[in-house]
Amino acid sequence: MTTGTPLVELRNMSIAFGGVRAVDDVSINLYPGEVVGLLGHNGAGKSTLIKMLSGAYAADSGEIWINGERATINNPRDARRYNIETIYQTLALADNLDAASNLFLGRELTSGLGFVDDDAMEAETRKIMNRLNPNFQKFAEPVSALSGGQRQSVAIARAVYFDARILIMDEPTAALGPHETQMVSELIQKLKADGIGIFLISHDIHDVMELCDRASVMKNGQLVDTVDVNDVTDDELLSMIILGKKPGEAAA
Amino acid sequence: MTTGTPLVELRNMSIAFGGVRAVDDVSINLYPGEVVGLLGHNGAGKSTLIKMLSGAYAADSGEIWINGERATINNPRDARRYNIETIYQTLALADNLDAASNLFLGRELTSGLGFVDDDAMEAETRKIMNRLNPNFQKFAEPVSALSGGQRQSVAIARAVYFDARILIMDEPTAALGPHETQMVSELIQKLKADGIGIFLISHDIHDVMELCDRASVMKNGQLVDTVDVNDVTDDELLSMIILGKKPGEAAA
Amino acid sequence: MKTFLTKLGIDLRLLGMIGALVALCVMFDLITGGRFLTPRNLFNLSVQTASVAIMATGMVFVIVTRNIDLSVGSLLGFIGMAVAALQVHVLPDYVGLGHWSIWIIAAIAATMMGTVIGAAQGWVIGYLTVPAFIVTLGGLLVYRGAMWWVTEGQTVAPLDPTFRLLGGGAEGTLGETLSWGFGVVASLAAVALILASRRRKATHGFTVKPMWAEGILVALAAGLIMAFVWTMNSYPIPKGAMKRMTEARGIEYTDGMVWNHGVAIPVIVLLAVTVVMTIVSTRTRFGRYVYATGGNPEAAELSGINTRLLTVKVFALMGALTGISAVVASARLGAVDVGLGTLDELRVIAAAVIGGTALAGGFGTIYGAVIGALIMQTLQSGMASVGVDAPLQSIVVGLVLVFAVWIDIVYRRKTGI
Amino acid sequence: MKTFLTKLGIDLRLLGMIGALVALCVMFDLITGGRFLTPRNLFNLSVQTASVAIMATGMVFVIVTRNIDLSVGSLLGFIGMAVAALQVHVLPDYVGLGHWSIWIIAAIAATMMGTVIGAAQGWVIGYLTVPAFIVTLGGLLVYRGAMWWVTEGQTVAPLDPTFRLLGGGAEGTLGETLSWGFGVVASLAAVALILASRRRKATHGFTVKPMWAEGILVALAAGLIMAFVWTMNSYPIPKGAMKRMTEARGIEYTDGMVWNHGVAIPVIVLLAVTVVMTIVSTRTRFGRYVYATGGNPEAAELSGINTRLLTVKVFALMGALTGISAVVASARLGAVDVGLGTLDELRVIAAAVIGGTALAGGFGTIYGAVIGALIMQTLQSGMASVGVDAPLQSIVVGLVLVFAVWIDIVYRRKTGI
Amino acid sequence: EDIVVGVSWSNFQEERWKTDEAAIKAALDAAGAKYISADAQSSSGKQLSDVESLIAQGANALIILAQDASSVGPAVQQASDEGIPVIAYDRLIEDSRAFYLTFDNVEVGRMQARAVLDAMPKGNYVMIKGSPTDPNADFLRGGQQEVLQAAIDAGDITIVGEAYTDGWVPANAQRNMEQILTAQDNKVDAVVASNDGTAGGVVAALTAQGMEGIPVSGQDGDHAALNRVATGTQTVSVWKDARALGTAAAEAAVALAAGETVEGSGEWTSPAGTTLQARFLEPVPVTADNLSVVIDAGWIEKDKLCAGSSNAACN
Ligand SMILES: Nc1ncnc2c1ncn2[C@@H]1O[C@H](COP(=O)(O)OP(=O)(O)OP(=O)(O)O)[C@@H](O)[C@H]1O
Ligand SMILES: Nc1ncnc2c1ncn2[C@@H]1O[C@H](COP(=O)(O)OP(=O)(O)OP(=O)(O)O)[C@@H](O)[C@H]1O
Ligand SMILES: O[C@@H]1[C@@H](O)[C@H](O)OC[C@H]1O
Ligand SMILES: [Mg+2]
Ligand SMILES: [Mg+2]
Repeated sequence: MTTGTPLVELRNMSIAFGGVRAVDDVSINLYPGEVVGLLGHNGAGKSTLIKMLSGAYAADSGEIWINGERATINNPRDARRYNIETIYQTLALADNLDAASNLFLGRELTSGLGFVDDDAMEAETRKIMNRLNPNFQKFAEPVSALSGGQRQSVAIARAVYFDARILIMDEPTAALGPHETQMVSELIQKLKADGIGIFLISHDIHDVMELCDRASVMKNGQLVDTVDVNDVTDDELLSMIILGKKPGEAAA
Repeated sequence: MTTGTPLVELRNMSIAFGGVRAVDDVSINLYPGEVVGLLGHNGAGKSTLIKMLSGAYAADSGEIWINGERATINNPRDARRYNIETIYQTLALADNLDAASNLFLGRELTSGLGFVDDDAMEAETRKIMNRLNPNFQKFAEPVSALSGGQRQSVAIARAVYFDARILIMDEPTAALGPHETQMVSELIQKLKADGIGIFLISHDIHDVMELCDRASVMKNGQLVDTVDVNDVTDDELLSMIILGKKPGEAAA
Repeated sequence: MKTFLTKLGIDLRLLGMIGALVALCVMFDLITGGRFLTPRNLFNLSVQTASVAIMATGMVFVIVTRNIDLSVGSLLGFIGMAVAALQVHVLPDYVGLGHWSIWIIAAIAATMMGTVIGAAQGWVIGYLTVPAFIVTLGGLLVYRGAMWWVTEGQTVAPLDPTFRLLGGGAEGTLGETLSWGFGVVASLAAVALILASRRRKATHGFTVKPMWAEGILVALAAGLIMAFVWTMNSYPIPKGAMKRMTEARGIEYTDGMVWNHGVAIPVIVLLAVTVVMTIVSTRTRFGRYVYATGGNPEAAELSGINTRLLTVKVFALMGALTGISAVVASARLGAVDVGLGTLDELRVIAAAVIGGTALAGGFGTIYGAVIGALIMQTLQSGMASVGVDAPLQSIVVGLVLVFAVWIDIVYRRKTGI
Repeated sequence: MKTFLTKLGIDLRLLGMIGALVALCVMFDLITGGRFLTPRNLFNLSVQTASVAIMATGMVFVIVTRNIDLSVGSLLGFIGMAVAALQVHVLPDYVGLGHWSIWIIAAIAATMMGTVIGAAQGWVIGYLTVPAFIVTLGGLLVYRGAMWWVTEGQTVAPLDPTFRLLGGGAEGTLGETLSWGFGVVASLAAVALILASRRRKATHGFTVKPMWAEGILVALAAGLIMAFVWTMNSYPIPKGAMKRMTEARGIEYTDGMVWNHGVAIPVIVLLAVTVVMTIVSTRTRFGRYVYATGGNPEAAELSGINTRLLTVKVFALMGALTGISAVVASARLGAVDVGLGTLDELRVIAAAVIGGTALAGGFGTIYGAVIGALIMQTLQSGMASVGVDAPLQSIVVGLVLVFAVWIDIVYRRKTGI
Repeated sequence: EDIVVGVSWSNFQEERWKTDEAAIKAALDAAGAKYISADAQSSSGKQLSDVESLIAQGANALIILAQDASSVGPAVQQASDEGIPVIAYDRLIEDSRAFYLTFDNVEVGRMQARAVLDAMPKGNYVMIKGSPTDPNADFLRGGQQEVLQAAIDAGDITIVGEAYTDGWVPANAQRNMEQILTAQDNKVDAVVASNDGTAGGVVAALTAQGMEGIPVSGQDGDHAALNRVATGTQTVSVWKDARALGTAAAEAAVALAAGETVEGSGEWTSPAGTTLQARFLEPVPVTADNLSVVIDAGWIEKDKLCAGSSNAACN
């Protein structure tokens, strides 16, 4: 699977905030139909790294290659052009709008005359949410009135509905209940089968071992290593995260 | 352990938002030195229930009893008077202030003349954070510059530092890394040993089985049941959450 | 009662504001011994409100996107002066004095000027990221100064006679017949819209209101429109103006002759702007993005919305509406002096805020702003009719303003909206 | 360079704003051929800035808590008028004309009035939850109207002679000797503060700045203070005033005699207010809660902060400062007319915003607001001295205002603050 | 060394000030003096700062259009401390050190009322006053009352409506007039408006009711107003030839700066009891009967004045 032209290559990415290097010379790649897990302690730089791919941050240095071509991603609009969809850790919802408006934000369904078609969007939203979170019923309320998990469901639905080719999921199940989490796992399997490449940031080693093909571990902004999940045990992965040492290396 | 006067009794609590009953006639209690888990699907009403105890919402009906006495909690200040501390799911941090200011918000350390003593607070914060999240170094920045997990660490530190007698934790480890999560688990054990009563909202059945004495499950605003964790299996708990049926009952 | 209204699908918030407005009107009517709720005064009120209300609809977008525009009053003055000079000092030399095209050229010029200047301000705000408060405060100073230079402070008058019709007055109305026609068309349109929405909902299998509720709604909408037209058509044109008008049309004036005003042209303009802006705000992508950006600018940007460009568009729209208001305001006065538009920025912002637009961004409705403008104007005109002196007027207006908004807040809390 | 400054522990943001201010001054000095950066003009500038700057420090808190106060200009006028009437029409009947206590009673009354009225506004905003914009817009109307009623529009003059010293002028200064004394005391205080902070940090085992950096800082602080005093002490009192003053003190005036102005009393008031407000904002719980509430009102409330009461306090403080400004402004004019304070609300808000206070709340500094006020005043006074035609002046002020803020933004982005 | 004359304007809101300014400039040019100026934007506080700046810039004489008669005192004080003469331009300054050069405002008020009373000796009157923050508004109103008092006492005329006009803004005058007309059911026979701007608003309100042509007063000789006088929609504009006042002020400034005295001046005591040197110019009420005055004086071009008019002076 990890042969041929990668779908995404991040080469030597770096970014600093006020002098502190949040991401420091990190290179990772992603193949079609692959799920790559991103792990690391809190503040390791995982979210910052993928925000450079999603266009939320502009990298200080480094290159992004997509399908073997150099890509320029300066803002989220650029990323969308490359069919990159992102579930942000902060969810990035417009609190004053309802679920349907958020789901279709930036690519509303329109009627023949070019007017926004709220009814069609609500109908679609009902269908999608039903697959993701059957308990969800709050279609008319602004999302500020939703529970933490309900909000996360909306954010997930938004990213997966639009034929992404590259999907970035930053702790997508952090606020989800066990049943909802299960449904997202199934969803990931399905998307993977469809040939979509997925970066999955997660703190749950179980999930990562189960869902991912490879796992990249970061520590203090740097990449510790990328490993095939079949080559490591849970505990090896855990010690990579905590101690920052590659499997087989002596403890730092 | 669950005998004598409960530390907290929530009796027949109800609250509705715009006609929808988010919490519907729920009664639960908590004894000193006990950890009660609160479980349920997304939007079940867990956060809303405990917000009535922490003073964030005023209940539509129901009574709160603390140490066998009727308590009136109309706002967070009232809750603080009863030594109730809360880690909110939304964290509730002032984004523009640094970690120390957030940690001590509402009960700043002051110098002899009554002036806020930032140096003393920073020194204390360094000590506390070191125990909770050793990687944490961002003491001078506003918390808006922190990663998701770092923010959660600050919120946890704030609740546990001030001699709570009743501690409410709403998905405290959702954004934490495996190591940080471990440290919080140890912290809970320690607080429990100190005789503090803890409500722990979590989606992680493992954690609940490990840390809690009893577990209350909610579904669609109502209490399904409260069980002793020793009396149920993981799967029984899971089916209570998903199907809303009490163990031994036939599926709904 | 509440459930009945909910069934009807009527916005309770709207009801509250209309309630406040009606209460004010009734109060003034009682104090003035029935002089306030007369067709004549309601006609005046509708015309007096137009200019501020037109701008207030644009200010809703500005404020929803977490900005502010302090320059509208000055800009109105500047555009008004420039367009006045255009039609009085420039155009007659080219097309001839009193040419029919003057008013059109002038109105288009005003709207264009507003759009361009507004867009420029929006660019500085969106792309150079200078706070809107500073940019538009700068604008306030610049345009007020620039206005002076157009004619070196001279009042420009009289404006083109056709242009002046845009400001209302005895001649500047649709007249009786056209007003009735307007009422019928508007009613039919309202009914069509209600039914179309019902049909759309039904196609998606959503539950729709019961037929009787729909019926009441339709009756209400059409009834209100026709009642308004009827009121405007009950205000007879005074004798002096009749003589002037009959003469102009070559009709002989006889003593028993009665013509009525009908709906004033600036009010038609306002209604058109309100309808268009409501559609823009609720049924277009642009409008959706305005609210999304106001609710969470970061999320909007991350969703692929170009929030900088959006800022430019919002201010350009505000500018265009200011241009239209400049036409209405200057046409109404028939002259432009350097004081035109002074303090209008406060009135416009106040109208939007009274109408429920939150300065923190994200919330606000077009109809709210229009009603807000009506409330402000009712207060001012009402006080003037009661006949108290200006200083006392401003005290009462200030107090009633706060009181009215407070009542609205209490009402909303009680009904849980 | 940047690291050097960082080592010194100097706020780069502050430096940027001072840079903008200095650039403006130098520009005007070049244009006027050296007439701008004279002790005389700097003295004038310092006095002219006082009233708006005093209020701007309070406006920082108001805006930081996501509110706005449009009423300060009117309130200043109303308080000014009431206190003027008090000292001219009322007090002389009780304590006698020209009694020494008049100025004290008047100044206290002004501050009290401001506090009470501000608190009342704050109560409506905090507890009745009416938006600050509406409440203070109402206040603007009410106080301006009320001001008229105090004396039915009549200007009150002349004010008590001692009271007038609070407004500056040849007599209203500390005089040379006292100014030097003030400079020395202030310098010592600054040095003491710097060292105390160093000691405190050391106790907690934090790394402190190198000793040389601390030395430079101390020298800089003391140097700036003394340079300011020296400048004010280089502005000789004009002949006419000398004659009047010598006569009043029973000294004989001879031709070669030279006295200098020294620091003006309103400037001392401003400095005192700035120091106190800076301490309040950075070193008290109240100040901390103001920023917390601005950053996240919900989080503040959940942290046990009584945000409603806080709103009352913030507006009471704003009112008190408006009262103090009313004293300074009316004392400077020696008379109060019904126009006093008109549009000051805009100047005050602009000063805060230029100084970096975000209208969205949560961010803002006291020193920023004071420098913002200085920038505004420099612009205005500068324009009046360069000989641009009056109507053109407001255009240039508007443009330079936007430009200056933009430069500041670019600077901040470049330095990454 | 060149003489520098600093002029502090209270605002530029009324049309006339630009004429005043042009006249001052021209006269100073002729005398070889330099003109510098500032606009106080209707704030007495800013005016004081402006004067300070003008002095700092080296003005040898000051011409001040006071925003307020008393609040400008400290400015006069500073000027006199520096030995700089001050001319109180158009509006009074309550300070004996100032030189007062004006048209008498109370007299203007009298002239307005007189012209209206002549045209409509009996009936219902409306008084549209100036800005409540401009003391001149009350001076004018006082003069108007003097003239009307007798007729009021005799029961010939009744004042049925009275309103201040915020900021002298015509749009405000229009709204107030509309409300008064509504309240009186159009039973209004004459309007005493305090200046030409407010008169413009009044006439717009009257026109909407077809009542244009009833007597309306004004002042300043604004071009639009003179045209209204010519076409019959305004009765009088009390013309204060701003050019004469401006020229006189410039000449006086140069003379005073050189330590000379001003021709034609005398001692005068204000209502408040301040005695100062003063010179008064004669205002001229311009009505349909003497329109040629303004043409002859070159104040306005004939075609501008006469647009749409059949007045005798236009033929
Ligand atoms: N906007 C910002 N400004 C300044 N520092 C930032 C900013 N965003 C992130 N950082 C810092 O960069 C580092 C990496 O943050 P990031 O959010 O990428 O961590 P993470 O690996 O996603 O952690 P978590 O597991 O807690 O989500 C952190 O130390 C954080 O404080
Ligand atoms: N402020 C509010 N306004 C309206 N509805 C609300 C509000 N807060 C919560 N709700 C609704 O109440 C219900 C319960 O929400 P709550 O946040 O308590 O769920 P939860 O059990 O904590 O879920 P999660 O596991 O996702 O955090 C949800 O349906 C939610 O939409
Ligand atoms: O000439 C008038 C002037 O005297 C007054 O003060 O302000 C208005 C002007 O029209
Ligand atoms: Mg992260
Ligand atoms: Mg929850």
